[in-house]
Amino acid sequence: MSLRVDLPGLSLKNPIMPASGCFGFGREFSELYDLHQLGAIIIKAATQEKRYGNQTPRVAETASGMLNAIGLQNPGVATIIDEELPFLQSFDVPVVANVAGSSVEEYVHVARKLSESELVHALELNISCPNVKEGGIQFGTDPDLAREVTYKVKEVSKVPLYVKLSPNVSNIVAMAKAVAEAGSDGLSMINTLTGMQIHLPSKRPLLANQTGGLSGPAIKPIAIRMIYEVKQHVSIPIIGMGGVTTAEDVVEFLLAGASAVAVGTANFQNPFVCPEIIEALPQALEKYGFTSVEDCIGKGHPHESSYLSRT
Amino acid sequence: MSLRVDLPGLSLKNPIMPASGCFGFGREFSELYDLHQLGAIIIKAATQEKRYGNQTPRVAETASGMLNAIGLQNPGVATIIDEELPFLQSFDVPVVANVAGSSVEEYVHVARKLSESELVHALELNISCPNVKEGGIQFGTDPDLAREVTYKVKEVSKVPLYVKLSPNVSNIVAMAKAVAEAGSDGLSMINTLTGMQIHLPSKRPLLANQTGGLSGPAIKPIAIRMIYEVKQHVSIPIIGMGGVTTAEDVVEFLLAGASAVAVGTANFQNPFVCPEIIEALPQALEKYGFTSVEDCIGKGHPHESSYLSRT
Amino acid sequence: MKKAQAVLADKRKIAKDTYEMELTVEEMNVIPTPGQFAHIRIGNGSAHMLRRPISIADVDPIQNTLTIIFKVIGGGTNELSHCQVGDELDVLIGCGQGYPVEDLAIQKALLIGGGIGVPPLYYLAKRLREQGIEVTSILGFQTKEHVFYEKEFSLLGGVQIVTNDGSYGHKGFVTDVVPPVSDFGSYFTCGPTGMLKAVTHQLKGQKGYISIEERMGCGIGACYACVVPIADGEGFRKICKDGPVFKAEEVVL
Amino acid sequence: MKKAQAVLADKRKIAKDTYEMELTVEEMNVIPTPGQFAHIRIGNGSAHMLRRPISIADVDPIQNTLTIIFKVIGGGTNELSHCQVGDELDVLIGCGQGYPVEDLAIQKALLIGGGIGVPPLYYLAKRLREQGIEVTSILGFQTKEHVFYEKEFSLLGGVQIVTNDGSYGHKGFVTDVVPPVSDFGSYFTCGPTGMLKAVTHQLKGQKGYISIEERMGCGIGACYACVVPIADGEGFRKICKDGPVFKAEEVVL
Ligand SMILES: Cc1cc2nc3c(=O)[nH]c(=O)nc-3n(C[C@H](O)[C@H](O)[C@H](O)COP(=O)(O)OP(=O)(O)OC[C@H]3O[C@@H](n4cnc5c(N)ncnc54)[C@H](O)[C@@H]3O)c2cc1C
Ligand SMILES: Cc1cc2nc3c(=O)[nH]c(=O)nc-3n(C[C@H](O)[C@H](O)[C@H](O)COP(=O)(O)OP(=O)(O)OC[C@H]3O[C@@H](n4cnc5c(N)ncnc54)[C@H](O)[C@@H]3O)c2cc1C
Ligand SMILES: Cc1cc2nc3c(=O)[nH]c(=O)nc-3n(C[C@H](O)[C@H](O)[C@H](O)COP(=O)(O)O)c2cc1C
Ligand SMILES: Cc1cc2nc3c(=O)[nH]c(=O)nc-3n(C[C@H](O)[C@H](O)[C@H](O)COP(=O)(O)O)c2cc1C
Ligand code: FES
Ligand code: FES
Repeated sequence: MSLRVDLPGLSLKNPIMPASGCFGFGREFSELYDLHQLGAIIIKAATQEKRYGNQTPRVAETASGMLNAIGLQNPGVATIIDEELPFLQSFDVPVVANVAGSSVEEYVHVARKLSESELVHALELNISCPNVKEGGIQFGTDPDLAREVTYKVKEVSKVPLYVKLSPNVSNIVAMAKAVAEAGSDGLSMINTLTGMQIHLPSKRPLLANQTGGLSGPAIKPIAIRMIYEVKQHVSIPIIGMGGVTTAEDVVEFLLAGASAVAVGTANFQNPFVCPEIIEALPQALEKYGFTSVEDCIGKGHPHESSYLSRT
Repeated sequence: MSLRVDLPGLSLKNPIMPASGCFGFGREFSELYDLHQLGAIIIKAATQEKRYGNQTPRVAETASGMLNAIGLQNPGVATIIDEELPFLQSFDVPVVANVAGSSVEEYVHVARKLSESELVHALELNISCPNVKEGGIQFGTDPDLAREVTYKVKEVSKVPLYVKLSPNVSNIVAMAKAVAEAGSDGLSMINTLTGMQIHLPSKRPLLANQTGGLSGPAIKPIAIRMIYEVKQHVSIPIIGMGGVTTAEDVVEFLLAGASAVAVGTANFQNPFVCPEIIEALPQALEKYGFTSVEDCIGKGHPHESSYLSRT
Repeated sequence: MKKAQAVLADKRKIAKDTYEMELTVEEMNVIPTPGQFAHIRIGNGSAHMLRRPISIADVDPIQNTLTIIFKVIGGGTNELSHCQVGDELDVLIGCGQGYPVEDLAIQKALLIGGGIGVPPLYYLAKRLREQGIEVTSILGFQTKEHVFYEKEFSLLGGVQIVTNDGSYGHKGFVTDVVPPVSDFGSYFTCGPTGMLKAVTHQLKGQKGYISIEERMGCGIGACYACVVPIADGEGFRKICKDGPVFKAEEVVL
Repeated sequence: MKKAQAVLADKRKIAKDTYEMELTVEEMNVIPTPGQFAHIRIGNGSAHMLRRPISIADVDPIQNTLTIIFKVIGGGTNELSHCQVGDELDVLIGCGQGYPVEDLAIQKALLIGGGIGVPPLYYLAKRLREQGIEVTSILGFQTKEHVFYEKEFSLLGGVQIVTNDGSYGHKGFVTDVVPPVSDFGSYFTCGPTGMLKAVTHQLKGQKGYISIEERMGCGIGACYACVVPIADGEGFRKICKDGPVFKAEEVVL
């Protein structure tokens, strides 16, 4: 059973990678298992300067999900290149760097630095972070802004680019088309949905940032729907994410049209979830009649629907 | 402890009402408990002609939620007025009629008929149903269309109008402002988020309609966030919904800014959930220091945030 | 329909992935009829928002117990199978319309069940025998390992077991062994839709009752999740309320 | 940090809403230090995506058992409290940095705990006593009904109980009874942030260790959910990895 998938810049031995922000820069998880097992690693968002992020509390649990408002805390792109990325080289796993910013210039700067470092195999352009006041989300909800930042980043990047889409939009296909036209090599979807929890005893939003990004199994149906829709209109490959916790979830994402899958929140519930999914995946694929990961991708799209309306 | 709330057209003895589509026209639940206990009843969507709706399967369970694609099945507005609404008169409970359609003309027709029937106390304008091919959702994602249909319906309606907003938008405040400007007396939010589940054995979307509306506790953080945001910009009252299952959830919605709350999916898990919530509500309000429902509404909005950014 | 707090009194694994559970229900004012289902809440939290419909496989009105038999298919039935004796279960009992056992003017009945469609037929067979009706059962399973209740059915009449892979009994489908010419007054069938279609096609013109499965929301007729079109003219039935048992010719499968 | 399959060996309700649980852990290669926490998965499904951090309240390295004491606050601790003896629990043990019991050159220690901050101090008190250090404890609770482990602490040294409503022991806050002049070498405190602020303020200049609570995501240092700014200059610490125990002057509460 071959788990191999080849994507722009990423030659993956299996389609499983930890999602950005849920795995730091890999150090902590490297103490738990050999990172070499992973298909790839997507590291925490990088910005031009170091950022402290939002005040705490930064996370809250919700029904089958969680809210986070970390606020892009990171040591800045230069320190990441100097101190974090070299550590990951030893595992011989493709590294995807998540690029964040508050302006087109910042995105371009961070992307250039990372792609020139020769320590990363691809960039994930985070135009969908709901947790910072400036930048991020508005690039992810306006197709014109998304097109522009994608185009400019693509111009300077020496490695393939995956634009990470926000689900907080009415028309995800329009966003996907815009960034595909602007030259993105692939898509990464979905980021979190903006949510809030109110802490009853204190009568105020629980998160210091008030709102946070909703992730986990709660949002899986939205992720599957968006990937399914986008797959029908855009031909660049998709890294799918949103609520993956089991190998069966991975099969569902592949059927919807994802070529690989990132696992975020589930790492918190079970820090060994990525290697456990990788181990269980061949059997899950076999159970549903697939001979490889490649064989499963997009197979949830029947050429024509057999359901006819009775209206 | 007073649970009373007065809203345009609706004098509610308590703020709890079943949500549209989850309670039919009340007949089945009337066999389980006395409907007189309820704050109000929102009935299933009405269209001009009878509709059969989508093919089955029409529902799927998801993590802490469900998908539905009923497709507005209903006997048509005339039959609803003749055969369903008279039954509800005996319970002495305000009735809210959910108005659906595929065109402005249809919305106007249905709204006029219902409001002229003198059997309903308010209309809920459903511009947010994701489960029909034409109409519904596009009115709910384009502020200009929403403004137009609200204006036209308001013109013919003899009873107050609550426009039901779709969460499948980038900017919920813009939608709320548009319908408030067009004369809506209140808002009802949120309808379902569009989602999909793929059935692995058959390798195709589980729902015959492919996509369905996601509801239940999974979406509660999104509902709370949207109500909280809208409350800061719009002054008409809000009927809140999305994942309510307990009296504490009701308190959370009231804090966020809802003046009353509708319960949908939870009726399926526990058909007695509405009377159980009503019974538990006084204690829940007391626990958090409130002396009435009115006292709690909007109290989750601190006048200024005490959290300062440390960035 | 009535909400009951049931207590799990006994649990047995009776075949591959298949469990039999005995539930004690406080007071069973109304005795469920065969073909009705219990609508069972899964867990206490909000993880599972939909109940699971499971047919009543037997009733003991003296002991106030219900028997259900179910196969672990997915998350819900898996969680149900982990309940321990003594656990409380939140169950709606007496849901839907069952087989009309009291109003049948027949001498012989043919019962045809497939997989998880077999359980309601056991309770039906018992109640038919009480009416003095002779019962013959054809029961289809995937493999030998999935077979259950052969002995129980055989105490009530003739039984023929069919397995898809032939590992036990006749190899093939239930329709392979349905008698071409009938000497039974009515047939009663429950199983996957494909099987129901084949059976009703093969027994066209005979008097028969079918029990239909569909994904349910409310289970009480309020949400329109489980509709099925009627055969004559426009219109529909709700499986959870008007069914799950219908006359064979009443609805379009 | 290590993932362990633990078995619930014993469960006792020891005060209002408060449970003591003894967990048997297969092989305890590394003995947890006082102040470290167990990061406990709630349920098997996806309802609870975040683990719950609960301090180690005692360790028996011979029997391979850990003791935890927790109060039911919300859904997660409520579900945990319903676990039955014999149930398996998925636990990460030895998380974070504890109190530096081995490297203290002191004779006397003052322990100040509030509510659910009391449990780690018990294991700390035991380990300090093993080092020959004299222990005095000030333990604050909401009311008399919430008090636990008074006797256990008293076997290790002097104990003063404080309750907010005065229903038992001294009425008021722990800071009311903290001695103004110190004869202890170091203080050790754990409890709600408000209490920690008051205690560190009152004992400013003394050597002390505080243990901080914060809502956690990963619990292993990877997600940046639980940061706290350091007192000198820029920068931060991760409570789950660099803490939860810090020198009193190290971080900004
Ligand atoms: C009237 C009726 C009587 C039934 N009687 C029995 C019985 O006696 N024994 C038995 O083993 N099974 C019976 N079933 C089928 C049983 O309800 C499903 O196997 C079960 O709901 C699967 O739940 P799950 O969580 O394990 O599977 P999942 O596939 O994870 O379930 C997800 C959702 O799909 C629904 N679902 C899945 N399969 C079916 C199905 N075949 N029919 C209806 N809903 C489904 C579930 O209710 C749930 O909402 C009956 C179904 C109906 C409609
Ligand atoms: C290092 C550390 C050690 C702890 N030791 C103990 C202990 O020994 N005994 C004990 O009773 N409690 C202890 N707590 C607090 C305990 O973790 C919370 O009371 C518990 O997580 C509440 O979970 P819940 O689901 O019942 O409450 P909910 O409020 O429903 O929890 C929802 C979410 O909030 C988080 N949360 C809520 N309150 C707290 C809190 N005070 N601190 C951190 N996270 C919180 C939960 O982890 C969860 O993610 C400790 C906390 C930390 C950080
Ligand atoms: C704590 C946390 C931090 C995150 N940080 C980032 C980030 O820095 N950049 C980014 O693109 N996405 C970030 N995400 C989003 C995830 O990468 C992922 O898109 C999302 O959580 C959905 O996947 P999941 O449901 O598997 O978690 C973060 C998510 C979480 C839960
Ligand atoms: C089965 C089902 C049918 C629904 N039908 C309608 C409808 O006809 N009209 C409408 O405005 N909303 C309809 N809704 C949406 C609900 O009224 C409600 O807005 C939504 O489900 C969120 O609330 P909940 O999470 O409590 O279910 C339906 C929801 C469900 C689950
Ligand atoms: S399941 Fe709701 S009408 Fe049948
Ligand atoms: S909880 Fe993730 S870094 Fe501390």
